[in-house]
Amino acid sequence: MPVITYRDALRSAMAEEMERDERVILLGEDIGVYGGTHLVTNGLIDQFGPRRVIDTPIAENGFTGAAIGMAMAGMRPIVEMMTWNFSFQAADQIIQNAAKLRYFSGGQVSVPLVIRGPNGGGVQLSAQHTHSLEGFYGHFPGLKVVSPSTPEDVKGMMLAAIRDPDPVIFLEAGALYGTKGEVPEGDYTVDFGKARVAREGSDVTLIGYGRQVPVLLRIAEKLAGDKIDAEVIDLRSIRPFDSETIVQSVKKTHRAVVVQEQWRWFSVASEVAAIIQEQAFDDLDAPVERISGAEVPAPYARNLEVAAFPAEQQVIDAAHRVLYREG
Amino acid sequence: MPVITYRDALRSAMAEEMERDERVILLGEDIGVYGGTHLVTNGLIDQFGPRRVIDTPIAENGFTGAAIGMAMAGMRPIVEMMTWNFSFQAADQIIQNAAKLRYFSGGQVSVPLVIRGPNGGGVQLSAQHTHSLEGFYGHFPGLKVVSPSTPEDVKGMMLAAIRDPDPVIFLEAGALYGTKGEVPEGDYTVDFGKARVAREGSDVTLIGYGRQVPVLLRIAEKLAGDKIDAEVIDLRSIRPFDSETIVQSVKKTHRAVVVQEQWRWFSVASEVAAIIQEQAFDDLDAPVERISGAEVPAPYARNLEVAAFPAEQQVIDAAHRVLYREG
Amino acid sequence: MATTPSQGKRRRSATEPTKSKNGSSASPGNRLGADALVELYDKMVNIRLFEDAAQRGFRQGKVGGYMHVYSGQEAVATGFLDTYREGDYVITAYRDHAHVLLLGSDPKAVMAELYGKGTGLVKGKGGSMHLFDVANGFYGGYGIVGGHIPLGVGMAFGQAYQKTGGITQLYLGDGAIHNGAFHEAANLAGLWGRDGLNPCLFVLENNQYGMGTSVERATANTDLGKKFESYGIEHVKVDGMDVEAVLAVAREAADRVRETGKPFAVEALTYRIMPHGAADFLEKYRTKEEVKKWRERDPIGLLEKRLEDEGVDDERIAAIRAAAKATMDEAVTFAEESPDPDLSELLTDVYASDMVVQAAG
Amino acid sequence: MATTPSQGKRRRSATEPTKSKNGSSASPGNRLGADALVELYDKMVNIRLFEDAAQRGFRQGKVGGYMHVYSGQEAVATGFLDTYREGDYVITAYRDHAHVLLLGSDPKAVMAELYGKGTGLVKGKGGSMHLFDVANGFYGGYGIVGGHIPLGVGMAFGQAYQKTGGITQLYLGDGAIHNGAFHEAANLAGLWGRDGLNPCLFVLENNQYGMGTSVERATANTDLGKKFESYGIEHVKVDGMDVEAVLAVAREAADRVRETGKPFAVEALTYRIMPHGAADFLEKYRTKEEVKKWRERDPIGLLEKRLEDEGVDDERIAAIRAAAKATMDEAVTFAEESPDPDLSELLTDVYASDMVVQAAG
Ligand SMILES: Cc1ncc(C[n+]2csc(CCOP(=O)(O)OP(=O)(O)O)c2C)c(N)n1
Ligand SMILES: Cc1ncc(C[n+]2csc(CCOP(=O)(O)OP(=O)(O)O)c2C)c(N)n1
Ligand SMILES: [Mg+2]
Ligand SMILES: [Mg+2]
Repeated sequence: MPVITYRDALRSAMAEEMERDERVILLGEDIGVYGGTHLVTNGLIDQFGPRRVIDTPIAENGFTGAAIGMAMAGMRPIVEMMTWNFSFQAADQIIQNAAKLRYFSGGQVSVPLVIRGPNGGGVQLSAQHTHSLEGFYGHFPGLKVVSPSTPEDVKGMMLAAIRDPDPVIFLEAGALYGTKGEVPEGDYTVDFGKARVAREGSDVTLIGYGRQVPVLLRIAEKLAGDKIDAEVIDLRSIRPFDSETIVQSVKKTHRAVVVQEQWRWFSVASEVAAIIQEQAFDDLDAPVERISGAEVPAPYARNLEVAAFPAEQQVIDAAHRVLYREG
Repeated sequence: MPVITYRDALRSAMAEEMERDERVILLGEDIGVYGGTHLVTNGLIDQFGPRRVIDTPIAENGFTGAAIGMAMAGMRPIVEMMTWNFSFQAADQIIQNAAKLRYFSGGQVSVPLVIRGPNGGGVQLSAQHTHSLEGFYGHFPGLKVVSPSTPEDVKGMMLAAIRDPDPVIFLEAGALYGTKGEVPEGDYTVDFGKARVAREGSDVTLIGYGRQVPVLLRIAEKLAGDKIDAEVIDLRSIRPFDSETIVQSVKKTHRAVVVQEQWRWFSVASEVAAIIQEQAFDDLDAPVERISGAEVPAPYARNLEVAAFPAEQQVIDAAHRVLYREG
Repeated sequence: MATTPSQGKRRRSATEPTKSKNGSSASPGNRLGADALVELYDKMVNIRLFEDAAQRGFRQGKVGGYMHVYSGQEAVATGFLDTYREGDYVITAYRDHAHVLLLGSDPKAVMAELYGKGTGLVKGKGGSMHLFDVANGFYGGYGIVGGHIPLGVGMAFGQAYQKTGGITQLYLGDGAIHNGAFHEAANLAGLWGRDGLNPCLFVLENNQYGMGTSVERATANTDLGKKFESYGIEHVKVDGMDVEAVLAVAREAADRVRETGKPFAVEALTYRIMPHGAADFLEKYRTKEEVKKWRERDPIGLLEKRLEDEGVDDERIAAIRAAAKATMDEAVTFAEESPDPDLSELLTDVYASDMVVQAAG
Repeated sequence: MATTPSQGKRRRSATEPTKSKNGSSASPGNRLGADALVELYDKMVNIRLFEDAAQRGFRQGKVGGYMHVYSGQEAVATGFLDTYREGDYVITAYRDHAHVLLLGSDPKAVMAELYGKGTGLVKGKGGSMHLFDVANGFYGGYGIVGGHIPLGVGMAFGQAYQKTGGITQLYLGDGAIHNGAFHEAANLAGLWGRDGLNPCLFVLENNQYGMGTSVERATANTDLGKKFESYGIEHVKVDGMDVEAVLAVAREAADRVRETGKPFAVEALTYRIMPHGAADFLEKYRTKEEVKKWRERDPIGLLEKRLEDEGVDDERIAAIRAAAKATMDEAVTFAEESPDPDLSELLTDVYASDMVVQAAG
């Protein structure tokens, strides 16, 4: 299988589907002439022209809403949020219209829309440009929310997202755009709602998504050095959510640590812990541990920023705690 | 103590503080001449004039942002969201500015702002007008989020909110505006971050907030008939959150049921369950049960709407389940 | 009235399209013959009587939630939707009963929706604020002020991009124009229109109040139509109480949007003679005198005078009213006798797929 | 340069305020004498050299995150902030280095902030996009396009309501004007200004691009200043490369806002001769020729010609440049040698109270 970057996998998914389906168009800020601030759409305007790769003014609420209207009119728009930090300006359109239209129209209207862009912290982007919004959008029925971590998944899930009859919040791990991985040739999709066991193990289950997954795999190797055999689960999909894979794993390992960059309160990790104690109560040998970012807006200074994100050592310590071992 | 409605308690808190402090002003849609769609501000424009009770155009993002600016300029504005359903249009101002300004200004700026309005479902308001946003806003550091359930608390917490140097998301239980209760004479505040034991009990802990609290008290009475002595906890404050009161209670009862109108995924109930299993793991005799609304946008038809909200019987059954008793 | 689109077409071909230059207000050239007037009258009376019935239902507690009637504004939607062609889209806010009826929805199904019944237009799931009849071109029915405006602009883009030949009629209120969603969407419409990619007809229904806030109290520049100039969108004004004037402007505007693929805006000055919503009892924000003054310009009353001038006799008018009343009585009976939605409906229409959706509990 | 507000005031009283009728562009009457010009030159050169140093820091990896320099636009902020009076507020977006320096912040503290050091203007917590110096009237420094506009309007309301006599200078870009936040906030400004409750001076810095999107590609109506008319806000345009013209318009505009309590808008046509952000390498959206053409109108170059005309000799100019260079070298050294923020700073400034804030983990 060819080895390509997460970024190129994303671009090829969009380009291939645009070749196949005239109804697919892209819109967003500086995705065309500029080439895309993260170069995900770079070159697509040359390939498909400005009618299908549309540079918009800085009006997230307006162009997201317009894209919903395009979807209602039978198109399959893909909106780029230059970064998800700007999506708060589009929250009304995403939550009040995209998520609910099918329901309050009694099923008369479909919104086959993908909203995509980088999510999660970068390097020193500071408070307004650092958010992980999985739980924020995952809360709302009517939306689908995914957060792929590998080139293979990001391509297969993007193809699934474009073909999905419902709105998909596509949260890319911006920090992984440059990472490489094998990607199958040709057309394939990765279904939503299925978590991935990224590493099998028997002693403890490490759960994460997006940017955390490669970190957890690295941590699992370190734990192996301490004779701890960790299973690593990549959630992949936040809504629909795959409780079963997690519960099965915990029934095997009896211990779980959930890791997220996101803030702790009312978050994905909260939900994971709640589900595990609900569905694997008698199998749990220790409380589910949550490792989250500091409860602060992201600071600019690098040393503060590093301290604001979860650290590998914190995860390692948590793994030891749930195993009642000394670190 | 005088007995007044939740609505009047709110109004008197604002009126009294406006008397005391020139810097306090109100702004929002139709809060003045119209009298307020829920009559919370009714009459205040006659008392304080249009300079302090300001009717705004339909521009939630604009007037919420303007109120943040007023707060930065030393005022103490109170914004009415006619209903919190409209706050998605103001999400960018609330989350990106109000919550973070103190931090990214290195402590140079304060935002003493209250944003208040009815939250939670009404009767047949349907999909776009039915949201419970405790977890949605509670996720963000820099905000304080409260959800009082009694006239006494709503007045004391409103006075605390107006005097708070930080932005407060004041989620009123719209369904309780007309309910009456005793309210202390004179000036008093109810601090944030302290849950209230609304009923003492020893067998099971029922946890809720806002509109659910009177329901839980009614349920506790019914359970008493089944010889189940339920403790009822009113969270009152979502951020800061009082884990201690909950954990203490569960250490006594060994069982907990969390009830919310809100959707289940990534919600307040998720957090409560996560906290209890973290901090009272060995004391729990059964998984924490979560009772939430159906995972659908709110339907219009009354029979569907009733089915979409948590039912008393569901809570009663859950209480029996955690006690391993037949319903 | 149960106007079917086909009837709609027949009717339109009947009335002679009269071009009045630059769509400015009613000139004698706009005047219609008796039969055309009678037809418009029929529609407007049907809307008015529907709204009266809906309000009775609300007062009886049979209609729930928020409900906003169109009484007083009938001439606007009646005139504009007379230009509707199959393939066109229509979208508005929550004051939507008239629009969907004019597009041919069965008053029975619309009333049943207000009653929250399973036979309702959207199966009882949406209610008054969320009427939809996609088969007849009606795309809702939205409760968040400003929120539907970007949708309409996007729908118009979709029509042009897919070369369907259709246009979108996008209705908005005088209160909605101050919302950021309007600014962003109108700017996109103007921008995309340069390439013929936005056949969007903005119909600004200026009924002079946003809930209790008058235009003067909502903006320092009360010439609302002029705000479209910021986006390079041409616009005209029309007397929204004179259905013939509206019709003339609507025809010209719709043709122009269809031909150019560019957006165009019409500000219709009108007035709601009823409260903002069924729960707006006090109306402290306007005087009885003001309402009375405007009731004298009630579009139905004005049209009756015209019918007189055209020598339409009272029997014919009485017959129309009687028929409309019968239609509404029938609609109410149907709504009352219809069953509640099946409880299984609660969990459907969240997703297209058979994704599992959790019940409460 | 370390201009203190008091120096600022002395300087202003020195230069004769010349009223040019309705603030229209530079007329001979706007022309200043040698000393005043030299002072402006000093400021502009300091900004330019600060930005050059900042970019070196970025290229060396010592400045992180997003950084946007002001090079090419110096005449705008320099002219407008010359009218600053104690009690005024100033707010802008992320292209904020110049504004805070002109208000008197120490270049050392500003550079240290860019370097993310504990000695930074906001303790290393905000970085380039979030500079604040409240003591000097600077209220940030915002990263979300459009997001700061409502804040500025609210601050101006606060000044008028509390009768402080101050005004708010609110800077925004040509890209931000299409954002809904602008529409809503400008409408509030116009509305509140009717009662003298909005002394807000909008400074529209039209540098002709929003990132890579030219004004023509962002709106069908490219007369951006005119958009203020929708809100009943008067406006003028000025050549943003001619600091004397800017100063004249700024004085008149600021006085008028101060006197009336009404908002006023100035569109300054300018150009950023550098990339949008320090990470914008390709600049596919504009030609080298275009940049070259505009560099010929570099405001500092134009001002040097004026200094020549006024007979200011090269030594004096060289001395200013040397001093500015020294100031920036000093600032860089200070930034480089400053310590990182103390880790305890991570958890402070989230709330005023001593509310417990959780660390990561
Ligand atoms: C974003 C938002 N804010 C507030 C409301 C409450 N609200 C419902 S209708 C209305 C007035 C709208 O006025 P206008 O646009 O003129 O329409 P009209 O009711 O006159 O037809 C308001 C403020 C809402 N639905 N959405
Ligand atoms: C809401 C939002 N969308 C997108 C961005 C990304 N972005 C940062 S600067 C910029 C261009 C702004 O242009 P303009 O207002 O003209 O200011 P200039 O950079 O020219 O000074 C964009 C799109 C953002 N910061 N906020
Ligand atoms: Mg109106
Ligand atoms: Mg610009």
